Amino acid sequence: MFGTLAQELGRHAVAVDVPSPVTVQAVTHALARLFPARATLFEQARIAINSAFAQPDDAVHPGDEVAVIELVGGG
Amino acid sequence: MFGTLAQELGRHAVAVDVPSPVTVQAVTHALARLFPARATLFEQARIAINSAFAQPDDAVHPGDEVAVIELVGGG
Amino acid sequence: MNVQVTLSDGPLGVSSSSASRTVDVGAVLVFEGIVRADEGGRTLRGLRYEAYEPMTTTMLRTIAEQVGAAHEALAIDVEHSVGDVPVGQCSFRLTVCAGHRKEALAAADDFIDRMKRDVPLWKVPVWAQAMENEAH
Amino acid sequence: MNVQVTLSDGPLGVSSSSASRTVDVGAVLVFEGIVRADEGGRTLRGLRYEAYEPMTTTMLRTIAEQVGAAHEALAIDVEHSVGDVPVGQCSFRLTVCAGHRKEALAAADDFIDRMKRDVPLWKVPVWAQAMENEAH
Repeated sequence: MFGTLAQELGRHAVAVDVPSPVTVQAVTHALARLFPARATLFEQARIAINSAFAQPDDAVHPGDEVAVIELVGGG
Repeated sequence: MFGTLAQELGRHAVAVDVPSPVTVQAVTHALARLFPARATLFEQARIAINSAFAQPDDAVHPGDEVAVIELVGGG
Repeated sequence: MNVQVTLSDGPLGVSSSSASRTVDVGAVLVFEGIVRADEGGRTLRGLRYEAYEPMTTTMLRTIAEQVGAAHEALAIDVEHSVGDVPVGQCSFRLTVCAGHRKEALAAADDFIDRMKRDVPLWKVPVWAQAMENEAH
Repeated sequence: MNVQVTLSDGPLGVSSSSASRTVDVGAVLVFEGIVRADEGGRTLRGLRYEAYEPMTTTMLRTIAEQVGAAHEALAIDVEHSVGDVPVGQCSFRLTVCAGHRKEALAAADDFIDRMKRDVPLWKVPVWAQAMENEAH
């Protein structure tokens, strides 16, 4: 997590328990439960796995880096 | 006259005889007769009197500078 | 809004724009027009620009003021060449300072449209081969 | 088409763009984003930019290539700050070389739209008065 979202939640990284097989959607669900005040954001968040945008059904493997690409805005 | 038009006609300035009272339209008609190959251009030309765009009915007085602002294109 | 208009002889050098960068400026757009070699299939050596002063400067200033006000620009600088500009050299530079990007881009687009339509500035091609016309 | 992407720490200095000016370039557009003091009525001291490398650079490059191809740009240079950029300083510079003005303006507009939507780049406000929030 990055930017104002990381600032708001007080952390850049978080560990969540997800039953296997692990998908992108399972990770966003778990994040939504962990941060209920931001549940909608996480449910709709765009997720990158190993630096590439991923789809909700994509599998997450051990060692993968999962990033929440939300609230962006360069420039 | 300026630019490629002046180049084509071989001159920047030209004298035309126009019956008084002299209007912008009378000048463009006279130019159209003088340069029949470019009659349409002169008939439809935008004319400036003393560095300001003028209307067809505007009067032209002795000593006024009349300019044909056509085929422009800066940049 | 601050407007500056400068006509100068020959190609424009590096930007000398001193467009005011106040605390409200969030976007600075610099557009440069460069003389291209190809003009309808024939090869240019350059363009010769003719102005009709003082009308040219007056019109550039008027259009900058109108376009700037319409798009809430904070400053517009216009620099344009007169005389000969060789291929590859800069003949026109527009600098727009605005609060945001959309205003700066829209102001630049509108300004150039109006300049090409209404400003007494003419370009006369200078061909690479002056004799080409006769050889055809 | 030639694409260059550079992320650098802190404010961007004067343009170091070496966007190739080939004989076909008739329009060079430089857009600079400047950090503004006012953000929703509160006063900023600056912005802190966060990137997520290598994805940030990869996405900037991909978008530049796609937008450049769509608008027939000849070269696109992207420079963006990471870390702290004070108010009044440049955090983003886009240089587009194209054959004509319309292509350059359209490419710049599209690029910035897509950057703001899809590129992992975050800005975190650094307020002028850190205590302001508590005082209200």
